Amino acid sequence: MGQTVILGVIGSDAHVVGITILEQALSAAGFDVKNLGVQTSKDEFVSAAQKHDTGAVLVSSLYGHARQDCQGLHKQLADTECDAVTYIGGNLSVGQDDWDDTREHFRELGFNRVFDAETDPSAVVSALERDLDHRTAEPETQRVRMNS
Amino acid sequence: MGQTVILGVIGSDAHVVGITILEQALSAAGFDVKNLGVQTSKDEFVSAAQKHDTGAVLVSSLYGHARQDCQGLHKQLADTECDAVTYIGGNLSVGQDDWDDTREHFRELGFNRVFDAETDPSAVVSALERDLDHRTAEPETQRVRMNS
Amino acid sequence: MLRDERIPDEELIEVESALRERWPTGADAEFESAIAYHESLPTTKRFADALESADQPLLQPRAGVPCLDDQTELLRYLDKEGGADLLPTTIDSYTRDNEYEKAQRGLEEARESGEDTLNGFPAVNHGVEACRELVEAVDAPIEVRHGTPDARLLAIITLAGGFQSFEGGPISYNIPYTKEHDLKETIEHWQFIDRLCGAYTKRGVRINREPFGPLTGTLVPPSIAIAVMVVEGLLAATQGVRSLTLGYGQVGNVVQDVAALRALRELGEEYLPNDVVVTTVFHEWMGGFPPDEARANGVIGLGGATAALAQPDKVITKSPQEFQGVPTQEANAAGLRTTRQLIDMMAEQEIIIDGIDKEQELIERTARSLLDAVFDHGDGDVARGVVAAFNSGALDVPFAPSDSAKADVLPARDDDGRVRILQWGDLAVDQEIRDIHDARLDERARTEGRSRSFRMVADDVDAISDGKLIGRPTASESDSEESGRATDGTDTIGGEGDAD
Amino acid sequence: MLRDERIPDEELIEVESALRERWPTGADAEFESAIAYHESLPTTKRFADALESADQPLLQPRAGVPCLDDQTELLRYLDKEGGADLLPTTIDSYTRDNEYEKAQRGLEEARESGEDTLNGFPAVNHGVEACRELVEAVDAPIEVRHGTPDARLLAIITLAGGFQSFEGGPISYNIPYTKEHDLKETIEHWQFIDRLCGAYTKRGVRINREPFGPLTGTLVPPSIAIAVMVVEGLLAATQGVRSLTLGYGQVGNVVQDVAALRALRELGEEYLPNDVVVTTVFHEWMGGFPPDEARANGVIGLGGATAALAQPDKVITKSPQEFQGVPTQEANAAGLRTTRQLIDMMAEQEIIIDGIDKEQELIERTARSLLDAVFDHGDGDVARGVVAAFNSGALDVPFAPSDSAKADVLPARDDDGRVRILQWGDLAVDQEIRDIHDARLDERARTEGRSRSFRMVADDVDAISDGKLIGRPTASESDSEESGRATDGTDTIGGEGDAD
Repeated sequence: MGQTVILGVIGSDAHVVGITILEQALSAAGFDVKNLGVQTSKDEFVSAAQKHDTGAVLVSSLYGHARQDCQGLHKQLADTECDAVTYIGGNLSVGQDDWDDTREHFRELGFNRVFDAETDPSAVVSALERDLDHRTAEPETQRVRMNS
Repeated sequence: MGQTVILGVIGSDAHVVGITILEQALSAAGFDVKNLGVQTSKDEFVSAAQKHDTGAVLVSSLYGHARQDCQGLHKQLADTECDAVTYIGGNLSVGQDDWDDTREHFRELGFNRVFDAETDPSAVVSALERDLDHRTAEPETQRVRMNS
Repeated sequence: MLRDERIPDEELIEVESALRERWPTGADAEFESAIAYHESLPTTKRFADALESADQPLLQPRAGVPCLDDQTELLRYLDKEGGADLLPTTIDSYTRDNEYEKAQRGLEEARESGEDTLNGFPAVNHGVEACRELVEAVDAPIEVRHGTPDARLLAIITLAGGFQSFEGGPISYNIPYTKEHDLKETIEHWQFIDRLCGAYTKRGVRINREPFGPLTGTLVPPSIAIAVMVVEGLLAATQGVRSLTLGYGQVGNVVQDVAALRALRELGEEYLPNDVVVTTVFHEWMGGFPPDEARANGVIGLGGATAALAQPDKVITKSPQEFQGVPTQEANAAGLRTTRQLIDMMAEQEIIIDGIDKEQELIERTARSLLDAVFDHGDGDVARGVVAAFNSGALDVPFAPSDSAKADVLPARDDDGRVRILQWGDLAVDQEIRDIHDARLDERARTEGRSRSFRMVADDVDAISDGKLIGRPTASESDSEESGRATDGTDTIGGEGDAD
Repeated sequence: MLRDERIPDEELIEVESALRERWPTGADAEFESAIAYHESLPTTKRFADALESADQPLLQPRAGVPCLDDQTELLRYLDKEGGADLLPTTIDSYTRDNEYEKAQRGLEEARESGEDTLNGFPAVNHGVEACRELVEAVDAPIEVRHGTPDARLLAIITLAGGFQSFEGGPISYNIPYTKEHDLKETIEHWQFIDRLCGAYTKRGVRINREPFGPLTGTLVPPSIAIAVMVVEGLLAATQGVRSLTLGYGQVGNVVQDVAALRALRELGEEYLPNDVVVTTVFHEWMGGFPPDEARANGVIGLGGATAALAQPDKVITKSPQEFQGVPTQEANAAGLRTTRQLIDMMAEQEIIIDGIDKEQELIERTARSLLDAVFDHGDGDVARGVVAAFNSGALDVPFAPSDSAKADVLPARDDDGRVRILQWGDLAVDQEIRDIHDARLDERARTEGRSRSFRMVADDVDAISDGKLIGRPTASESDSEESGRATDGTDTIGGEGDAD
């Protein structure tokens, strides 16, 4: 454990509750969390990832503009030779888009895991524990609902 | 005043609240009220009207079958040479029928006034005071809403 | 001669045999095989156990359509989408009038046309096997809900059909429901039903019985409802019923409703034998609903909140479409979920309201006075006593259509919205209690600047559907509101202006 | 240097002139003609008078669409079909970010396409005349509702445009709304706005100001909200504001909500100068809503019931479509009517709940402690004090995204559902109060058989949308519920079982 994890809400989104709780959950699980807070730009994610030699970059987005906001993020991370696993979670599309399409889209952007807004923080913690301990395991994406 | 008024709920309808209150209102206004109660047949209305030489027959119906239940009532009243004014009030049709059509229908059956379920008892009292004091006035039907 | 005594075995068997011949489906309703059938059911279908062991109020809607497959689908929907804990099967009006032939025609039409030509499920016509199919097709326990003065054959068939709860009672399904059924006869009919339930109970199949607490559903003073519930409970207990759910219909005043439910439970446990398990059911507002789903949801919200505070064992929910009659299944499920949300959000909060004890004391005192009158009228026999008490007016129900009751009592709300008695008729209540009611109604009269009169009753009957609890004089009468109203009124003749 | 002192006339005029040049519509916002315009309005449009003279809670929804005619129609609908007493005009996000050019493009697109390309009414772009058309087109008074840290130009234009109430404040529109706006600067901006309102007030046009009480809208401890409201009130009063509506967002515990609204009024009246008229506004639940209109109606029902008990001067209503974002006008009106029905049915009932005083005392004591810290941090100057107190963490808001706050405080519900503080950070609250909170949270921890932790926070944040008040461990964790769940969970990896 003890690996650094970067956490932030991308774009001009100011939804803070989710990452506040996720920060607590990750800290409690022993991760070294750098919470970049809300309204974090792509550049800020990338430079934080570089600076902390991070094991994972966790992107949160709840205001429906994640597609635009994440465009090019993985290219920039690759350019800095960052090999962190990347997760994204939240309300990832506007309106009533099909979740499978949404997940597929973000996988194609390069995210290793894609979570919806109902995800329990413990599911993220478990996934991270898995991915950071067993990097050879094939990355997966899945939908985890907390209460259904 | 002091004229006898027959009151009852026609058919197999058991809605009693309306006529209970109407009975109170008519008694308070000085009418001599014979309340036949719920589930009163046409025959019972007619024989009560005959027996009391009534000035008015007030028919209530709230379960939507008034059309069938009142069929022939005015013929029977005429046969007994009863010249009472007749009112009907309540939920007089099933579903969302147009009120004007409903009123017209009951006027054609012979009712002098037709009231909907929202009628205030005082409106019935006033109408009766008018009709029984001024029998020459042309009978009318109208819709009186209490709270709109 | 009517007596509150247990029907002997041989009489039960004899009457049952005769009744089973009244309609062909009666033949299948064989008691021994019915016992075996009930024993074969999973424990989750045991209505009495489910209700008595719950630690939160269980929710139950009303629902009945003519055909078996539609009824099955409807109940499954209310279970799955509404989250109902207990399910109903509401019986049609023809069956309530024992008109099985008309019900049969309606059922056949429904099957042919696919339309709901009956306003409920004609269980007698469906017979034992169909009832069992229904009981097996849904997960939750089901109750028979109806309104039938003589429900003997209905009971024989539905109990043999696997239902384990049966609504109604000799007073509560006579006084508010019919005009001419003789109360004495109705009591005899229900003694049979309760005796039948007792026979099942004795064999280990505890049938739950639920007298209909709301009575006429319109501003019924709690003390009257409670006295009737206790009388019906006593009559049922004599016949061997051991699971009794006493009912009460919301009046809309929170303090009075909580006090009434506590008084109901208190007096129920006090008056009924120790071997009877007493539970309570709270009916969400049974009077007129606003002709607007949003406002109706407000009424349901208050019902849910009251249930959360009073913690009855069961709540019968209403739907936002109450105003227009039978609700869609969606609206029915919505009423369940709105109620559930309120109960669940309030359940864990400790909310202690002042003055409930005092109101409860007044209710209990009045109910005791009515019960004493019943016992006195029958020289200690509650069956004969209740007939005589209704006959003399010592016990009475406001707005009762039945010829067996005087219906001289008129209720009205006081200045706080609690239901008081405006006209007492011959109700067996002493002057001290009457003075309390009178004083509270005078207080209201002063507030409104009018005298106590039936106009308050008329205004109160419509108040909730008009968006208020108390029927205060309207703005057009007191001239205190904005214009508009006056204009609307000009084409009414004999309006309020004329009448005053 | 930041000080809580009234801005001199010349500075007001100078800044105002400069701001009016930031966007072409500023030119029309001339103060003297605006005074004349306000004086020409009928008394029914006087927001402060309407609110301060009401004898029942007034209802107000939220609503804003880009085009003038649509906004007019929307407000008329909410007035007529929803029965709103006070109307809103919610401003779009671009305007909140002072991005008037983007708002202009959005407005033009909206006009061309007929679609709502902005999430509110861009009042700056519309300008003074359009605002006046809107004010004249509806009967009720209208308030500007937004969320703008630097709302100076918006205030100049909307006040000149005839609006007489303006929501927001330097803390409540900074700490919960943005990351990087400097609190000191935001305070200076709001001092200008309050000074402008004071200038209108001095000329007889009493502009109502309404700090945004719910803050982050998520389990905000009442004491923190109240301390922020008092600070914003003091800052506004210094600048000449004389009609102040302090806000509070429902937490869902009835006792705590009533206590908090009483404490808010109490401390507001105590701390603010005598010539300020203090009113209160209650926001129906601002957290996550159930994804189901029926359950959402339950949440709204509890809000209405709480409002009926607490009797705030105003209620901001929610709609049953809250979960899905901006509601249709029909749903918005439905939320108003459901709330109204509950308030009207409960309004005349005397419902006195125990323990409110005690909770109110705890809230007031904590709020006073926070206010003392603010005064101490500023050596008696509340403007400097609040910046310093947020900087040190002596004053803090849970889940605040702003860099100006530490956001170290974490709330959780206690066993009764009241919001307590789980993590204190550097909040200026003495050990005795902390011990009370800790004890209450330990009580909950015992009930749930788990330790106090952020998991309670996470569970509580979602609880109401999941149908409960308190985020208890779910059935799948405690293995106490029927099957079904387990099956649903098999295709999740890293589920709760793994994590524990």
